[in-house]
Amino acid sequence: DPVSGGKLDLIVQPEPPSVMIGITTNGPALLVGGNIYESLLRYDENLKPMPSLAKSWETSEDGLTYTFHLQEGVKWHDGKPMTSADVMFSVEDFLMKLQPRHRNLMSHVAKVVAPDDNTVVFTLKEPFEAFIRGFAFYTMPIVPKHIYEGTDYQTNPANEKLIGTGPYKFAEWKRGSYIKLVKNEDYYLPGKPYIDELYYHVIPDGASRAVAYETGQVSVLPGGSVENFDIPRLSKLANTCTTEKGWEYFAPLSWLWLNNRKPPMDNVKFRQAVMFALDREFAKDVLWNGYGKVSTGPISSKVPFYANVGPSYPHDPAKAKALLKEMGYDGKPLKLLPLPYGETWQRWAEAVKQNLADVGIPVEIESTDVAGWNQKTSQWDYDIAFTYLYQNGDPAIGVDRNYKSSQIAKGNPFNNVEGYSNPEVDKLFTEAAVAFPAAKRQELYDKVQAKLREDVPVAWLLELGFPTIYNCNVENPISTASGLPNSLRDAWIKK
Amino acid sequence: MTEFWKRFSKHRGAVAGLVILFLIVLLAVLAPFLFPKSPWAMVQRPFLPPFENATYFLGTDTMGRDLASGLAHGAYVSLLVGLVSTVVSLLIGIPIGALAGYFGGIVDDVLMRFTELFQSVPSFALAVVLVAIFQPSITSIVVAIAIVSWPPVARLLRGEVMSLKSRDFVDAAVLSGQRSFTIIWRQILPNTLSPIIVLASMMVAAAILVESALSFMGLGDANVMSWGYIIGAGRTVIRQAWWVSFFPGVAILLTVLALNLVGEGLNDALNPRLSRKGRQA
Amino acid sequence: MNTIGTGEKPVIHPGSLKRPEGEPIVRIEKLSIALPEGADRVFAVDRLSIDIHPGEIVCIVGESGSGKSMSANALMGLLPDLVTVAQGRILLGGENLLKLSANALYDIRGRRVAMIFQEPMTALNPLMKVSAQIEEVFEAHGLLTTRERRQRALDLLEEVGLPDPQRAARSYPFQLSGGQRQRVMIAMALALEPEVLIADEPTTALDVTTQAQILDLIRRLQRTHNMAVMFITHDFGVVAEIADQVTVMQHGQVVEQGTADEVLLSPGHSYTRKLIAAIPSGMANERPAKEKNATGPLLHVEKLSKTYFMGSGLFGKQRQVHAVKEVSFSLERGETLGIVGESGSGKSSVGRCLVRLQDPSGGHILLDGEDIATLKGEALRAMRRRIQMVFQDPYSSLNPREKVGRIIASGPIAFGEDNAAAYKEAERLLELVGLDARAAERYPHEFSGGQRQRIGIARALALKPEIIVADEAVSALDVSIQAQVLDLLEELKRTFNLSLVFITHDLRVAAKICDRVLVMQTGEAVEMGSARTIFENPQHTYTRNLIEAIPGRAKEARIAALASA
Amino acid sequence: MTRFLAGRLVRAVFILLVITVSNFFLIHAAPGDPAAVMAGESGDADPQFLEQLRERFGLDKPLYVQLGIYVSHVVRLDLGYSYRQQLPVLDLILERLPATLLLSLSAFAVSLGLGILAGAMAAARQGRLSDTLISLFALIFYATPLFWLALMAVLLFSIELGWLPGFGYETVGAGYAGFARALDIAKHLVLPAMTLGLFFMAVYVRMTRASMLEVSQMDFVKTAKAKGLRPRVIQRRHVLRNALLPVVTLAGLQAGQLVGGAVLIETVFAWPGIGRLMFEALSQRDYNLLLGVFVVSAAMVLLFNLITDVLYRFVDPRIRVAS
Ligand SMILES: Nc1ncnc2c1ncn2[C@@H]1O[C@H](COP(=O)(O)OP(=O)(O)OP(=O)(O)O)[C@@H](O)[C@H]1O
Ligand SMILES: Nc1ncnc2c1ncn2[C@@H]1O[C@H](COP(=O)(O)OP(=O)(O)OP(=O)(O)O)[C@@H](O)[C@H]1O
Ligand SMILES: [Mg+2]
Ligand SMILES: [Mg+2]
Ligand code: NI
Repeated sequence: DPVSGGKLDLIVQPEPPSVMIGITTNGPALLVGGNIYESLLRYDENLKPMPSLAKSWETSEDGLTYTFHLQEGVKWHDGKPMTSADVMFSVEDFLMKLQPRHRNLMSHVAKVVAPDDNTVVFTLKEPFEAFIRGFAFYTMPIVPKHIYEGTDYQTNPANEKLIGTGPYKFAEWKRGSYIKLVKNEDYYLPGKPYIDELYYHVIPDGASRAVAYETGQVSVLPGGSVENFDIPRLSKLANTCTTEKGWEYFAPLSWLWLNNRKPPMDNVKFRQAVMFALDREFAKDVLWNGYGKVSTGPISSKVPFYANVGPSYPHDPAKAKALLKEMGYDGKPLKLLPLPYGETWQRWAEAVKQNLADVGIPVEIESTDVAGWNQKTSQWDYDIAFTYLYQNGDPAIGVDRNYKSSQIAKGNPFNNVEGYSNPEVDKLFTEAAVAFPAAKRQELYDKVQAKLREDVPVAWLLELGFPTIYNCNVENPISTASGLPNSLRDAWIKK
Repeated sequence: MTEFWKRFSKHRGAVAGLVILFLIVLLAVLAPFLFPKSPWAMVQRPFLPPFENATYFLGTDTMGRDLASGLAHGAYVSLLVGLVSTVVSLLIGIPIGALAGYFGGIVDDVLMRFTELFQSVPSFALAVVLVAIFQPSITSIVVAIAIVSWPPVARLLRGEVMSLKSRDFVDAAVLSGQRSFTIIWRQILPNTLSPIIVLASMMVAAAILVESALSFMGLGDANVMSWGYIIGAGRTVIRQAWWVSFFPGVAILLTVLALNLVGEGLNDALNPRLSRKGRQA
Repeated sequence: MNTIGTGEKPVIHPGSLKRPEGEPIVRIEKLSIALPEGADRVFAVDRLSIDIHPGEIVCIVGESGSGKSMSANALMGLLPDLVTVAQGRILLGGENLLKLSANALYDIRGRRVAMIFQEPMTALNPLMKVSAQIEEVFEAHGLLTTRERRQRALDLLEEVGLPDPQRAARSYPFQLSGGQRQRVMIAMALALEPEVLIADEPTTALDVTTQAQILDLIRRLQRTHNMAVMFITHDFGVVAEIADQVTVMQHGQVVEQGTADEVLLSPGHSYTRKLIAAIPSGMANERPAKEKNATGPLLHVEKLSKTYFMGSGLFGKQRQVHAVKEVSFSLERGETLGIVGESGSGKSSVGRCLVRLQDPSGGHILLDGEDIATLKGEALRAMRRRIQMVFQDPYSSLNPREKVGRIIASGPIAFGEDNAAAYKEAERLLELVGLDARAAERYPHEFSGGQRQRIGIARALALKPEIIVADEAVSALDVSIQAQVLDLLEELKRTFNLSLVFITHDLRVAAKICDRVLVMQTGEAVEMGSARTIFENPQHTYTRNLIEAIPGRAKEARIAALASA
Repeated sequence: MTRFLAGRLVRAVFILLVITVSNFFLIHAAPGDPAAVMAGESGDADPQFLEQLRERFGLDKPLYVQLGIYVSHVVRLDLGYSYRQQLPVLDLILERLPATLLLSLSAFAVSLGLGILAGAMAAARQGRLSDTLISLFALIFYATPLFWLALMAVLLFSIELGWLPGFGYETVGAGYAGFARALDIAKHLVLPAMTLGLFFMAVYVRMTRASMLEVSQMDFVKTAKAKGLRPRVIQRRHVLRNALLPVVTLAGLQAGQLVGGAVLIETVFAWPGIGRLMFEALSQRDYNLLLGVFVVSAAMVLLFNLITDVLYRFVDPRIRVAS
């Protein structure tokens, strides 16, 4: 049975600029901030909604009205009660100003009302089946109205002394060293959370992070915090548990952007040749140590509406060469932009370079740092570039943005950066998003997946697996599709 | 010259250093013949331990690339980085130091303040920033190393030139109607050769180390195989495959050691303590 | 340098064998000191035998490199690394020093045998106060308390005649002048009243007046403390001044030994004779006065001043040194003008202003009526070929990295002559100064000091100047070589009808070659006249002091008389 | 002395100003800006979001206006606000500075102390085996890439032997205070300081050795021998003291460099110092923070140079009296 007490040491990597997840939504910020802020719902590993700040909810038959009933007795960390007013403020004001993802979601919403302190009702313009998956802790964190209303949200001092409703309260941040959270004694679920203190250690070097785990200074290594090469060794250590769970909502999918605007990437045969040239099994087995899965197409197999339809691309250099010959590729050298996220990605770029060289595509790796990568990709200044994106629980939220021609816009790397433009795909995606009910959506998504797999606007690589490594004394560290970030409220430490 | 060699060869360490250096240069030059395949080619299973497979006797790295091939091709790049960056920093440092030392006064003041400017920023930090800003490539790495390592050259040269300037043979050259630049070029610079050579040998060594450190910080050029790259890449797997970072580590160690020994030998050979010093003012 | 002895037997005068009283305190027997491999000869010192009795000053003379210092070092047990004693004995009061343990040697050094070195500038630790350095001697031998040591140090400084002992004790070496430092060295050597004092050219680096004082001091102290002194010098004047016994060395071997009178007055060995003959007489020859040029003097210097500014920088205090104060003189065509004076009197400053290596602070330098004191740029460069300079130090005045031919030819080349012609001319000049034409292909370090000085002269001649300024051009050379170079200058002067400005602190040299002499003291010209009048009838007291300070003048007169007989 | 100090101060201020301006342009020459980085990290962005960020960071203004604003702040000793961390740059730096100073000064002490000791020993035993061994060991520490050495040290002392913590500044959450805390920090300090120190030690070993050998050829050493002093005393009092002058000069240059130059060690040992802060600021294009770190570390370099000069005057009477 769960017992209370103890302290838990984790890694946060890299150190986030802030953990106010209403403003800063990068991975490390979520890992910490997800314990402080909550949204209306959580999702299980099949992306089924579960209660969070909302105790229960109903959807109308026509798929237009969503009614949420809030938990009772929820208090902010400063003791003030949390009510539907806070939800209204967050949804209509705070997040609208600060979160592009939220703005996107709200474009489907006609109005939001709060009939009483414990109820919030969303009315949509048209049916949008994905809507129910838009209430994750980081897409719609609920922030306190009484703290933020009428202030400059960005510079509000509360961004440093965080006030949320979550199971843990912010205690201390020693920059460069650690962030400390403590148990929220007034949490609305009696008995929870179990652990007294959480320490998120900042250790910039991957090898040192592994050492930290080995020496017991840290007992949880969240996914991605050690180099993949270390995982087999660490997972063999005594009393060590490993799980790949907790990434279902994010469903990170990696691919190579092929700049469709430029020759030879504008030629579908070339793009197909690239797919055949890539040895993705090798990447999975050697670089990712068997974690993850070779991707079949634009939608991750963890995400609803995934379907294995259309042409597939096994490693086949001969076919690649034949395609290149067929299209008359001139052997012009191309630039490859790796993702500057550490050794594994670096190695992967080298492997891809080698794969392409093997079929006669000379490639030069263009090293850069995170800022450079952002600059180059968002300005479309690349030939081939690595990336990976979260799919955020639904193709309508996290997938179509990468392929619709309306999403071609210079300036940010989370849209149709490859410059793929196909009216047929546009239409299918647009219809699929608002089709109702789910079966209808599935049909449309099947079609679009087949079409995209034929067209290969980008070269899909792997559905990434980021195993979490932890001391087996830690029970239940992962309880949702978002894993450690959302949250440690159910975790406890065996005595 | 023969006397020089005699004295140099007395220094046993220096001779050993020279031999090691020669072998490394040979390895670098012969790399394309010894290992015709690209060092990036994935040729065997990953993490093949050394001395198990005769063809890949040093084993393979994380991706099954031949370590021996990497070392040989890396020798070329590492030496190149060391040499070119040293030459470039000499090209910056020598004129600045020589002009400052020779002309003195305002010229000296201006040039030395300029030098101080570069010395006031921690050099490795500056190198990191430069490489990040100009984006990692072998050129930017060489340039960055050169930019952070010229100030000591300038300072050394300024001191040497100032002391040489007061020597009578420089006065004699002035009297014989030679112009300032001729004097600097013909009378002064040749006499600063020995301290420069000694310093340069150390700088080559330092540059190789800085390149490897930059690689470690993720600022290496991913298109060229250098020792720094291998060691940086191997470091993350040091627990599983010690050999990946061990062999390039040893290679760097040997090279730097050799360069230092040669530098020391040069120092001894060029500043003979045995020979009686001429009376000097 | 020269070819080794002609097989001539060493001359041992009876005076070196019949010594007055009892046992010698130091007896060196057949001492040979081996040099490391690759040195210029096998033995630095070859079968040297010397006795030194208490109360006796034994001088060792010989040209540079003859092994004088090595002998002294051996006696101290301080031979350089790699240099070893090959055979022989060194007895101190009957005890063989070569057989002693290191510890026993430490006890002897400073206590029974003390030493003074040539270079007062570098022989003291720059970071320690003078007093502490003297106190150390007592400390080294575990004598006295700290307080007593301090007192003794003061007493010693007083004894060696430092003007303000209290201040000197608190000073760092760099705050003292050369003469003062040498006195500190002597104080240190005398601290424990050693039985034997070794003085290795203790006055060579000092100017005449200071030299005279130091010699005086050593002799006085030697008498009062009844010390045995081994005195090393290459200056026969000094020998004449203080020696009881003399040992002449050449190439590590003794060539002559005897009492001072025996060696100086009746030298038996040709080498000794050569050394003695080379001593400038100190008597100025009468020279015909140069006829005055109708167009006025070649060079006319008017109220020349030079002030140095030091310790400047944005915020530092400025210090001024008035090195030359309103000096005026003129120089006729074909005339030699000597400039003499003690160290620091401004001689070099005048010379450097004349050739415009320095900018004068005031006054005019008229060359054929044109003021060259303020010339700049190309005009200055064009003037340079008319006035050239020969430098003091034959080692530092030649670029070690240039071949001799290039060194000489670079002047003409700089003035536009074509390379081949310039090199041809250089070879001719080399022959003219008595070197082989093939010397052009060699580097300076392959030549001896005298030869290098010839190269320097050839360089100065290359531009066919009208005036040559020679700043201490022979001071660094051994006497025998000095004479050769002086002769060469004299001859060239005549051949080319050159005018010469000859700067020296050695009055005997000045007397030998100058037509007229200018005497300088602290930047001012105190006296000027024909060489003869200056030496025989000096007007200014300063000039008189200078002449008086020339060591061994009395004896020298006799030697000179004998030599000319 | 006051004049000297005032002169140096004026010069330092001038240099700092030039550094500020030139680094400003240098940093802005880098591709990308903090807004793009933050957008990139958030995993989602639209033009409005980027616009907001740029406006907030003042990046929408022309570059020269930004420079003017920055310089006018710096002269008032205000290093500005970190775009990213939403905290004053000065606070961020001051928070990290003690750790850096602690690390670099102890490394400095280790390198200088051991370096001089070993160098003096080698010089005294010139040509013998111990001389060769000392020189060789020093060289090996110097020639081994620092990060490699660091990891080896961690593997040995913290994983295999378990003697010392492998990273971090102190034991997090242990709640130590007072002496216990100091001891805890000291334990954490050992590995990074030693690694860094041993690397720099080589330079001092060589320099001390060479300088001692040179000084021991000097005349005054012969004088000291002639006094009958024992070799040990000569080495210590006469040779070493004089030989240390060039070492002091170099040490001064290096002490300053260490402050911002320990990026590698701080990264490997997770030491919360400003070297790492700089690197992070760099990769996040946190302009103000990066510039701030530069200004502060340049100030440190200048400060240490000044200290050396003062020290040098103290050690060498010739310079002291001359001014
Ligand atoms: N440290 C040394 N190592 C090797 N050879 C030396 C060393 N010092 C001197 N010599 C050689 O020993 C010989 C004698 O030198 P020494 O110093 O005794 O001459 P010196 O008569 O004192 O000359 P000087 O008048 O120039 O002082 C010379 O041939 C010289 O080259
Ligand atoms: N470059 C200089 N800067 C400052 N002071 C100088 C400089 N050169 C010479 N002096 C000073 O000027 C004075 C005259 O020096 P100068 O060299 O002309 O004397 P000198 O008669 O040639 O002496 P010596 O016989 O020692 O060569 C001395 O007090 C000297 O210290
Ligand atoms: Mg001598
Ligand atoms: Mg002079
Ligand atoms: Ni000779």
